[in-house]
Amino acid sequence: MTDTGVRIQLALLALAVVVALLAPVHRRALLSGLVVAGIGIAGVLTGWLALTGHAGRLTIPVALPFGPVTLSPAPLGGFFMLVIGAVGAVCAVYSVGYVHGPAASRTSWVALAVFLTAMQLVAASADVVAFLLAWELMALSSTVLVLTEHAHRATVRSATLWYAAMTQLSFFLVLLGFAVLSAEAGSTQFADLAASHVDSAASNLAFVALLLGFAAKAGIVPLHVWLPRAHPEAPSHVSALMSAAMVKLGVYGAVLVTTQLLVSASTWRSLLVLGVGTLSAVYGILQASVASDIKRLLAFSTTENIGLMFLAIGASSLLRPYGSTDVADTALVACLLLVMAHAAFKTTLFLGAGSILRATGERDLDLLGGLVSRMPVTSATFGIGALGAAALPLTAGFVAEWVLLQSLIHGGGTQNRILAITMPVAVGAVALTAGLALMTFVKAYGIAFLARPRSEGASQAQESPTSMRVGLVVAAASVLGLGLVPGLSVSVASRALGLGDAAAAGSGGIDLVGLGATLHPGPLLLLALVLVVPVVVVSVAAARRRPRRDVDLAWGSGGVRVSPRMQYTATSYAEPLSRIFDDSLRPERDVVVTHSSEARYLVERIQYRQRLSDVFESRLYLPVIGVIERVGAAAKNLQNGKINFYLAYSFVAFLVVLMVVTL
Amino acid sequence: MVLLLVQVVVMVALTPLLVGVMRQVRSRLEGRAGAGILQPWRDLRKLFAKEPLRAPGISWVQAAGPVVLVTSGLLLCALIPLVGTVASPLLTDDLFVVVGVLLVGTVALALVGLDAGSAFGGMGSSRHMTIAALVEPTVLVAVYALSVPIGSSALSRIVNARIEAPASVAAPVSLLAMVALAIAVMAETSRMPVDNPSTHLELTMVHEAMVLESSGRDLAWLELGSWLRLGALLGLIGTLTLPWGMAVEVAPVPALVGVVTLAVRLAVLGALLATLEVFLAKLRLFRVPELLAGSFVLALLAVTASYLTVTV
Amino acid sequence: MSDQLFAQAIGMCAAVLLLSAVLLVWRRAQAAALPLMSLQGLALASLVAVLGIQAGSRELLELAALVLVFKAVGLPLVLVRSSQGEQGGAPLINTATSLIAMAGLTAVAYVVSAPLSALGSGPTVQAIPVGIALVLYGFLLLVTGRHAIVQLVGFLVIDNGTSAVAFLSSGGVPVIVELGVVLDVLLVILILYVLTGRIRDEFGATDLDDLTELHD
Amino acid sequence: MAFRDVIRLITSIGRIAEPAPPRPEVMADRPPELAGTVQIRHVDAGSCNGCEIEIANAFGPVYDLERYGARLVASPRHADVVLVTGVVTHNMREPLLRTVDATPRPRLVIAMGDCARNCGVFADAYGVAGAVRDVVDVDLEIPGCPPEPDAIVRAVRSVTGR
Repeated sequence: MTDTGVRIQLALLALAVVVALLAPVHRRALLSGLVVAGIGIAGVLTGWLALTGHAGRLTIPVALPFGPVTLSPAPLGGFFMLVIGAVGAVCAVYSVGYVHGPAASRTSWVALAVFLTAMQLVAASADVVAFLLAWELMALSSTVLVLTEHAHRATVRSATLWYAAMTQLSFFLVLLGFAVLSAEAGSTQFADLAASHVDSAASNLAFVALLLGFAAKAGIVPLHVWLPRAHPEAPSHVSALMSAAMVKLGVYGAVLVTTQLLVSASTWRSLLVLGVGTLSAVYGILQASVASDIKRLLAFSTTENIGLMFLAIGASSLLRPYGSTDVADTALVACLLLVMAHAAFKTTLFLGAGSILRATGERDLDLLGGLVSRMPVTSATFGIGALGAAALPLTAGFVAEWVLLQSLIHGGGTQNRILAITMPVAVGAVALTAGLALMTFVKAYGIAFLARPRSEGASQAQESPTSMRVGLVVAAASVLGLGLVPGLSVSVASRALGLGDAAAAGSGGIDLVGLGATLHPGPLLLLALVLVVPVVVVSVAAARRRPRRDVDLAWGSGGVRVSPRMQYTATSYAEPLSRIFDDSLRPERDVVVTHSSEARYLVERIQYRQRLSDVFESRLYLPVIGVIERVGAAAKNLQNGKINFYLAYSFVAFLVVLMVVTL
Repeated sequence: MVLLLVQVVVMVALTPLLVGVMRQVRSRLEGRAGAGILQPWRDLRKLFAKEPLRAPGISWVQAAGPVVLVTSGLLLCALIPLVGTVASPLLTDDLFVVVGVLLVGTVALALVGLDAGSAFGGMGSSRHMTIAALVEPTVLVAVYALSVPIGSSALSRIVNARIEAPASVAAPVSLLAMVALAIAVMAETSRMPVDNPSTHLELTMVHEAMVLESSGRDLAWLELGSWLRLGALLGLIGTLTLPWGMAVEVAPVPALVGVVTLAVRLAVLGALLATLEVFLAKLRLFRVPELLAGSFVLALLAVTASYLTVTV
Repeated sequence: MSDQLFAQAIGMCAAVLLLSAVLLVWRRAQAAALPLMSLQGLALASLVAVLGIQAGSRELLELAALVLVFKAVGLPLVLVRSSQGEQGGAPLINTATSLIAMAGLTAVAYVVSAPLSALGSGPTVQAIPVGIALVLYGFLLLVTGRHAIVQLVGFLVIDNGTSAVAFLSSGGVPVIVELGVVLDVLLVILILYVLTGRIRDEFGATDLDDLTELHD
Repeated sequence: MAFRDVIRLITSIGRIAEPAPPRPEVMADRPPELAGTVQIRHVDAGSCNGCEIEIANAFGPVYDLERYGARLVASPRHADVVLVTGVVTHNMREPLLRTVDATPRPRLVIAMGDCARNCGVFADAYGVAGAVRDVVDVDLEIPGCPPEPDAIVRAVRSVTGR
């Protein structure tokens, strides 16, 4: 059955390309948007079919020596197709109203359609060749999409350079890993790879290569540098698609490798995944909490959430040999819940950021403010997204984090000393991440939407058009929906992992069977509503007697000129944090005082500039790039224009080959 | 279900008295006569009778924030087993949910501070959120430590286990966890070592700076909400340290006994906290992370100790 | 013809091939080198003819005639016209070092041809190292040549070497393959011919070092 | 002071606050909401700091104004009474108006000390804009330069009625 689904998607892709190329300019956004949304919805259906066990098999003869490419999504692949399809559909509907300038050109519409379909194919592929082909197609189309606004800003080019380099590095590592694995197992089909239980020295190399490759695509810390660069530069609906869907394929790969292809009880592998996950979670949210560009903040928050997913995967593979298996399964269910929750709220947040960017032309939080009255729908949906990202109760984020914490604290550390050490540290890291995430999203929402506008653009902001609002509302509804009825998402996640309905309870709540922990958000919300009634009644009664009076000045201890510049900005909001974590953020601060010309004692203007550096970039990437540049320079004078040298090189090569062949 | 509502009503009545007791104890220790225990109630009544003011540029958050804070306070009082430990099947009294509800209140308060649009509101909100972010690891790992011996993070099961095995209350693991939780509660409810509630110097404020702009009934809800949170958290610590006298089944007599013991517990803890505040000076803001890091290490020790003692 | 005569004939052709290559390198492939090129073509044609007679196949004999026409007469003529009597000039390394290098290359040729000669026995197989040595000498000429002409000669020597190896190891290749190879060689020669013409128009001489000015 | 000394100090001195003098009658047209509880926001409109010291004494342990339900607050938003001390200088005229306007109703303005009542010794100084009653309407006045702490206590008790 799923083969028909995939065929429909490919047909829709062709249609999308045709529509993008031929549709008249003023109709193009609407038509292409709808067709791309169609691809998304087809993806959702195919994913659902794969999840409910109707896996069909579609083989496309490709003129490669490795034989035909087979596309038959397993339940796990189906789950990711479902998530990516949903995100794609919402982003497509949103983009109909959002695209302007270069983002509305034919190339970016075609690239968008190709990008969404490529992601679906990656999740649907059943063998290594299909996987790699779709992976590279996804990388190329997303590079084109990131480049859309290169004419407007110079930083787009350098960001795309970083992005392209890192995605190709990821492709190379995945290729290397799969090559070694297929060589060991002797076949390229995932089913055979899983069945062959490869467990040799080469499998360690394959594991590390695949892990690093998928970590590079997912934006895990040592390889995350492209994420905070590419996402802010891409148009918002593209960065939403990349952040909510594309990085999930990194997680899909990691789950695939750790649970099916390279299952092994060696603790160093799970500790590696756990360590990398924890590091990315804490470091990502730390950088997000001090970032003042809204999209850079959201990009780093993606690194944090991906870190949590890797932490869940690492914990599950660590717990499996020691603890009981259903605790390990709960950790995996937590990982998939995190995938769904992150897809929901990150889409809402990025689309909200896009709507702010379109209305105010500003991306820097320090220049926004006062949008809550000017853009009600955007602020409401962004607020719900922020609640989800901060993992506050009754949102999808909270449910995912709750299941993760339950699986960690039931880690059964009593049997084993390693668990007794790692589980508390992991819980501490998750808690610190949750705390900093709370701080980050209060800052993002508070500074961007509340108080008075800090720039001209912010004061003239208007609400965005209907298609953008529809996209925003649907995404925000999914954040609340997944939060209030977690039973549904848990059953989908456990079916994707082949655990049957291990952890779903009747009234939409969760009953983690092995752990005896239950969570029913419905009654909790009901109780909250019951409790809020008396409060509202008393407020209304008091309001009738003493109505609210308007005053013409906020209280700034009697000051007369209360200008928006006196308000806190995102940089000052995060200043205590950057001071507390200064050893890992390395802030460079300088204060420039300009005295008035008449008297040295009177100060005209004080400027406070702060630049936060990414310690991984300065410590890891710059030295490596320096070495590469030096090697490049040295290699340059190999090419000195003398033909004889060139002939000599080939002669030496010829001799070496001869010698090698004979010896 | 009935027990929860009883608990909420009792807490709404008791918490202002708790704050009254704390202020009374503090004045008596300073040699003053003190304004009497009912003063907070009088303040509240008067605040409801005053008109709230709205400055330009302030949004609906100024009115909605306090309501959310009070509701989260009420929800806390409902979820935490204060009067009785009867766990209702549908309602999850899981500690992580409790912490989540607490954080909803914190976020609401921070947004009210930010919405004021004044320098003090932003400053208070930034400091409050920074401290909340650093408190969270301590609270969650302390919860983890409490849940290890029982194997579940549901509060009612933890308290029941403590009632059945009184020795476990004095075990080193639970003592470490309780100290860490106490520090975290003092930080979260802006009490003395972290923040001075009765300060007038705006630059030293954390909690007070956020409510500078609120007036009338908004201020009343903010005050009541903060007091409810303080009462609920003190009640939580009280229940965990002195779990005796709590109602085990839903019946009038045990409920009455539960209410009385709850009142006594709150009075004792309130007085203790007030005396502590007289002796402590306010920590510099950037020394607070050291205090929180210390409490985090305590909680971490509690967990590893609970694992190792169980294995040994 | 008797085996013994056949072995001598093969030995003779191989020796002439080798000798012509050595002389080419020695005389720095100047204008005087051109008769040596036709000598080499002749030796190659006779080698093919001997093989044809031994195997008694008419096809090989036609091939020998083809090789004779092209390699002994055609290509050297093109060489003469493109060099237009220009002196070769000193190669990059002096003659003594190039001769020593040739000795080394011969040793390498013998080591390298070990697996080839293990394929079978008989006089043709023993002569294979000569073919490989010829190829290596051609490369040496290419690398050390300072003028375009020397490159041409080097390239031709390599081509002769490869065809010699082909003939010696597999008893000749089908006509089509040989025709293909010869046509390729013709094409290369034409290109080099045009190239040297352009270099001469540009720089007045075909000294390759002038080309270094071409970089940006 | 060491922990032990503080405990010894507390136990040895015990209660410092003097017994409450007889309750004065409630002032005319006092808003009924302020019965028993009044939040005071002090504004120094140009005082020589004499009155501030007396206010501190009034809230000190001996007179203990808090026992009657009064409290000093940081923001006029929280206040019911604006306690103005000193003459109103030109610079402080605008902030005083702002502060009184920033106080939610029902509110009272108390002018404390002779400077506030009739510019006192600074009557015709160049920097003086006038007495408090020339800028805002005053509900209660406390005479004296500076007024005795128990005068302040009597005035506040006449507002709270305790």
